[in-house]
Amino acid sequence: MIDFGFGISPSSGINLNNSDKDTFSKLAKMEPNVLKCMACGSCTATCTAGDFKTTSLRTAILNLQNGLKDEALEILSGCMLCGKCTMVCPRGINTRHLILSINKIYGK
Amino acid sequence: MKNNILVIGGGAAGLEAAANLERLGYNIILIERDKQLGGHLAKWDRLFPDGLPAQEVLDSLLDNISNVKCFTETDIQAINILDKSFNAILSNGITVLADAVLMASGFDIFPAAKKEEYGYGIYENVITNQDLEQMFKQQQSISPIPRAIGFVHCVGSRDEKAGNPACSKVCCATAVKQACEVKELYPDADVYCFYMDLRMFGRRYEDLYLKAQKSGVRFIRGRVSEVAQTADNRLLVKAEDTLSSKPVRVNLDMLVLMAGMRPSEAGHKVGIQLNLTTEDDGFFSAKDGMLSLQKSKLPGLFYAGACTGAKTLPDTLHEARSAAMEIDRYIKENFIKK
Amino acid sequence: MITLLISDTFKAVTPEEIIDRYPNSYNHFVLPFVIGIVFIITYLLIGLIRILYHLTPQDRKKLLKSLVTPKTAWKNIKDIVLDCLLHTKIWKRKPLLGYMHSSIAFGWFLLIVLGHIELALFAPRHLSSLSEGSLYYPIFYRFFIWINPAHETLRGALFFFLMDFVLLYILSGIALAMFKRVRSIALGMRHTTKPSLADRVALYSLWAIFPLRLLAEGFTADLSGGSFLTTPVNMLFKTFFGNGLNFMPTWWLYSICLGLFFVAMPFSRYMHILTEPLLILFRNAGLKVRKPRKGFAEAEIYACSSCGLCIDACPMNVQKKNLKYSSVYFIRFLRRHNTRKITEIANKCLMCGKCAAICPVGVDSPAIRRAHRETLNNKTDYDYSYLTNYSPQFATHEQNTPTTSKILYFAGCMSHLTPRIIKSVETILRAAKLDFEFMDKDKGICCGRPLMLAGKTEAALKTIEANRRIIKESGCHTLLVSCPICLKVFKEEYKLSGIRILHYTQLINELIKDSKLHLSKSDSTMVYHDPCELGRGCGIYQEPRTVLNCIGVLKKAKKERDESVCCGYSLGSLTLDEKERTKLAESCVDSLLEEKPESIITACPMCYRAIRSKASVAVKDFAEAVCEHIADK
Amino acid sequence: MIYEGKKKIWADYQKEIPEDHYFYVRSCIRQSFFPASEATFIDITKRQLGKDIFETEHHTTCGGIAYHSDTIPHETVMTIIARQFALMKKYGYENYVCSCITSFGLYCETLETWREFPELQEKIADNLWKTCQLEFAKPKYLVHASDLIFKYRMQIAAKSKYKLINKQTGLPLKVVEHIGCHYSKMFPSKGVGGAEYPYVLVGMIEAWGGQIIDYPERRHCCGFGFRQYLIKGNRSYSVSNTHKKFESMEPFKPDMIITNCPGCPYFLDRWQYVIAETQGKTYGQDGHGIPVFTYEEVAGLVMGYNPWDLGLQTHQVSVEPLLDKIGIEYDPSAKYLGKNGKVIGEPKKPNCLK
Repeated sequence: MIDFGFGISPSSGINLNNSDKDTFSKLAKMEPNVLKCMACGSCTATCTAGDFKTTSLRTAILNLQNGLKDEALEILSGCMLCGKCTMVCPRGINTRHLILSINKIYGK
Repeated sequence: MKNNILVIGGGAAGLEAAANLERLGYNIILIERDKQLGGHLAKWDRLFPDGLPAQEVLDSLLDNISNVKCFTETDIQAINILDKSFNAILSNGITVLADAVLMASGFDIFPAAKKEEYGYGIYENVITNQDLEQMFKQQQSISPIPRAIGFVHCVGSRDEKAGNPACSKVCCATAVKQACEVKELYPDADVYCFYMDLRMFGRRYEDLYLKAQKSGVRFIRGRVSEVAQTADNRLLVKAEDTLSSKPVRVNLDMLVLMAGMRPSEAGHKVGIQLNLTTEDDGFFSAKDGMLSLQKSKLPGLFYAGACTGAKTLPDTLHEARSAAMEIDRYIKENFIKK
Repeated sequence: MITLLISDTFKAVTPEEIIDRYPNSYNHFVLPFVIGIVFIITYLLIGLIRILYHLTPQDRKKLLKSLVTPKTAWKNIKDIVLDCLLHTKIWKRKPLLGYMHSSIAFGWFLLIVLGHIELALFAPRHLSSLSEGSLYYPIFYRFFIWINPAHETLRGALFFFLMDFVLLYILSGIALAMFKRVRSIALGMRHTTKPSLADRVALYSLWAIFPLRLLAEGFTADLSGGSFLTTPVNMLFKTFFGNGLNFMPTWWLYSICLGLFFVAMPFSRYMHILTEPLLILFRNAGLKVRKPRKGFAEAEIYACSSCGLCIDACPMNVQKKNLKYSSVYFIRFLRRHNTRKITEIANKCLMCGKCAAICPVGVDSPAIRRAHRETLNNKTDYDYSYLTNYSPQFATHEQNTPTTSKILYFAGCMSHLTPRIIKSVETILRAAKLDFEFMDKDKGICCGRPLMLAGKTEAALKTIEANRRIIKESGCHTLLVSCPICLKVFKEEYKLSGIRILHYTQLINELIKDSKLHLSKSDSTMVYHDPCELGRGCGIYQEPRTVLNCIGVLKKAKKERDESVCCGYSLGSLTLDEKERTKLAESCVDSLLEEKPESIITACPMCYRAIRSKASVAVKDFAEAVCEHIADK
Repeated sequence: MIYEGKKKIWADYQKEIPEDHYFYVRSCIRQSFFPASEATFIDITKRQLGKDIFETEHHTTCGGIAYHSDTIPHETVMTIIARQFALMKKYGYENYVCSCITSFGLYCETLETWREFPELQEKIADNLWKTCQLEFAKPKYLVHASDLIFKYRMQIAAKSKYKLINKQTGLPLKVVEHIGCHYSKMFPSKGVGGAEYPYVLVGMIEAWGGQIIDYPERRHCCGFGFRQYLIKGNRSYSVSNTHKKFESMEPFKPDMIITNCPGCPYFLDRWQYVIAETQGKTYGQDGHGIPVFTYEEVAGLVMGYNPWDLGLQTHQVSVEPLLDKIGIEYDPSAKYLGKNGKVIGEPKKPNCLK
């Protein structure tokens, strides 16, 4: 192999054909509320941990739908389960259980 | 003697207005360019948000026009104003002298092939919302059983380059309704809706959205940029997931384009003969946008339905009824009172 | 008085009075009882060792220390007598039910004690060794002896009377219990548990034991003495059966029932009779549940009497389908190791603590649930590295004061969603001319209680440590919190020695007492909602009421204080969905509006939001209500 | 694929291409990358088909590369272009044909700009006069050289010696067409067949017996992208982009690629080497790449030109397997012989790509 000083860079795109839908349906079975998210971002805006470290349940859900498991776990890793997002969620999503479920199903 | 009223267009607006005018005692001549009455309603299977069969609605509308003179497969060849009345020569040779004219020419569905990048007419499995309704209506199933189906919102709507910067109002709800129906038929299929904004503005529309979400329909905020065919004859669809700011691609077995509404070409031709003004979007301009929505600037010519812009079916029916009231008042003031 | 009598009779005993009917002190019928009692004693010993083994060494040390500390030792004795024998807790809530329990428990206890005293007085030889029948003699005393009619004494007759009297006492309780089975509603319980097979065996044998004892002793009353109960029975039998020795089958049955009861006991709810004292010892020693199934928890699990009081208490039972989430079932599934059910219930529970508050045995099942959640969630990943370097710049509210003011106000996450609470607290503090610093004005670290409730103890300790450092560095002497959720964890886990931790209800109460805050009273009526974490969680019931009495007319809720109904939005529940929570909020409001108050006052941001969304009357936060009544003097 | 649907679109994008009399301007980079292509164009059009194609040594670069690399101002570029057009006028032509797609795009853009902003056109005409004393002119017809070959495709087919058909199987060759981005993406109406399904190369392939394949990434840029390649730090973008295209066309098993842009054949060809040498992946048969041709080269091949006279030995991806497929006769030993018969030097064999 020759080093040209440049090469193929990985795509930042999301290929939904390869995204893991089975695990996501497992999550949806454990916490069906995950399907109700309409991406309003209230959870992210109110997040206590978000004042310190990028934390966004909305993005995490999106990442999981897009098959980006590691990104989802990372963006939830600072969560302190304070429950503010549950209070502000207009769709009444049980966000704390959703976060715990994500960690349980996708976590190590 | 009964006053003649000419209704141009036999869709939901024309039928409902004709029925009301008939009840008010007028002599109605209704012309329809198609073979059958009902306009787009006749081509639809079920209606949002509750899934009411379109045929039921159409049948009720048709039940009320027993004394209306309907000419189907008929165009207006020429129309002009004689004194206070309208003189129309129809393509079947008949001349109509009417004291008032109701434009209910409705809309045309955006020709989806114009969005070349979506490949309508190029790829077999790219269809439009209307095609899907036809499939539902004829209980045609998709074979082989699809693994993934996509819906593209705003095809020919909110698209300056496609000639329509406006929202077509009904496509979001239609797409979500159709997504639910498809998910019911093929529960194992992945269903995607590619939307820019979800405009679920009406009563129970949001419920429909929630129902779709709960059934597992995936909503991706981003307009589809292009469609291509893969080696195994599936569709490769590219869009941006704008919520995560990442390009997204997915292989689908069917793509449904939510073709929007544009002004009826046939209606437009009639409009030119009468010098009716249109707004930038090509739809007729009402006398004013608030208090005289049903009136045109031309005395005796009235509007109902989607000829003055995209409307839902209930809105169209409301307009038809109020147009009937306006026409009644106009006739009474100008022809009967003296 | 009794002791006097006993000592008096003791002196007068003569050997001639009591004659052994069986010189070898044995008859086969005692076997079932002996097997049963040996089984249960062995079982108890093994269980005890197991439980003690699973305690942490520190806990074992704590337990030992508490047993020899006079104060706790006395408390142990008091609690055991009051709770296990007299069942005072049940008495207080439902007197009839209390009578039933105490009659059986205390009655049986008396029967055993009196039996032993009688034996000690009249035939002490049989107490001395196992070969003399010390295991069964006190129980079957009336079978083995013959009273010399020539020497019948008043002393003997007194015991005959006492024993009959106690038996009657027990029989009345048994009769009530049978009645309860049929019509449990009559005793004020809407829901009762469904008994298992072991429960049934134990129950029916328990029911049979005392009537059989009456029959058996009735048969032998002419030989071994009897009183107002047994003697008439004896006479009745003689009329029917003649003078023959027909009594053997009843003594056999009596023994079999006793044996059955003891054998079924460990597998039935009646295990609580024996486990409760252990639980009392543990609790008084200050031990905590650390594992959901072992050690302390095991003692709690076996101490549960399956009485089902918690079913009615549980706020979730506003929906019938939620009955199955009650503590009693949770503990039953724990006993049966049904992991799926355990997890389901553990996650569902609101952790409002009402079941623990009203539990006659004092089983703290929320603690077990939390421990179970810990096994599920403690290991999940988190990254709190951002906490280590965070040091807030305190916004000092009084510009002229030095940087270390005396009160540190922690609003908590939830209070930030109800800015009216924060604003009101600040107004009150200013009105009372107190210096304070706002710990989490712009941003703050969660108190850790929500993590604790979710079972993420390890993570919780990280946030606790971070907040603790900030609090310590602030140099405050008082930590003021407006959220009861925070309060609970600050009090229990933070170890902030030297710093007073006050809820604003407490502080305001003090301010009024110290005349630092003056309030105007109106005649508007209000009801106070006890937030779970503030009331049952921290025992603060009176302070808010005292304050509210200063500003208006306080009405009563249908259920209040330690029976207050959770608002439904508790962070304790992990799986309750919005719809179910709404139902709970409605039932909470129903209870509050019992006496039609003009407004509802609560002192928790969560309760405030929940109740406000459902109440038809004005809902105010406690601080807000106080604020409206601040007077100049 | 519904062919009728495509025909409908093609019908919408018809472009008027005069039959004869053109002023021809060359491309800067093609002359070094594919030196024989432009010569072949001249040879086919002038000698074989007898058309009037005029060239002058006085024309320069159009300024496109500098423009797209953000190194010269727009007005300068437009003045350069005005000079080219003025030369056309000077030599008595009004049809302008250019060899380069970048130039074509830039000419289209400039003409549109002048149309939209006449005052700018005035200014450029003024600049032109001041700098070159030339009279400002605009071509009556602006076409790209591939438009012209498209126009002559049937005449070429009539004279063809070979067809784009696999000799062994008798099946048409599967051809990937790649259109330069600046051909019609900016102004779909200026390209034959529009931007979505350009017909210019498809028409040639159809006329010459091949079969076009549509693969998902057909719309993608070849990877050149000016700054993406010209700045070395950006080259990963360039090669990654090309990689994406090859990954996408691979399942269709194309026999060859035809292009109409200076950069595209170069990058589609050379990056196959880089991909092979960095990833160990090749896209043709048996470790070969997919051969990439300019439209002139393909026209030359079907007309029976000697492959080495067409300059195919300068390609990175070896063309021999394709020549064999079509049945074109060639002398392997003459591959690296120059016009004078002397050896021009043989390149080093790559490790991975055959």
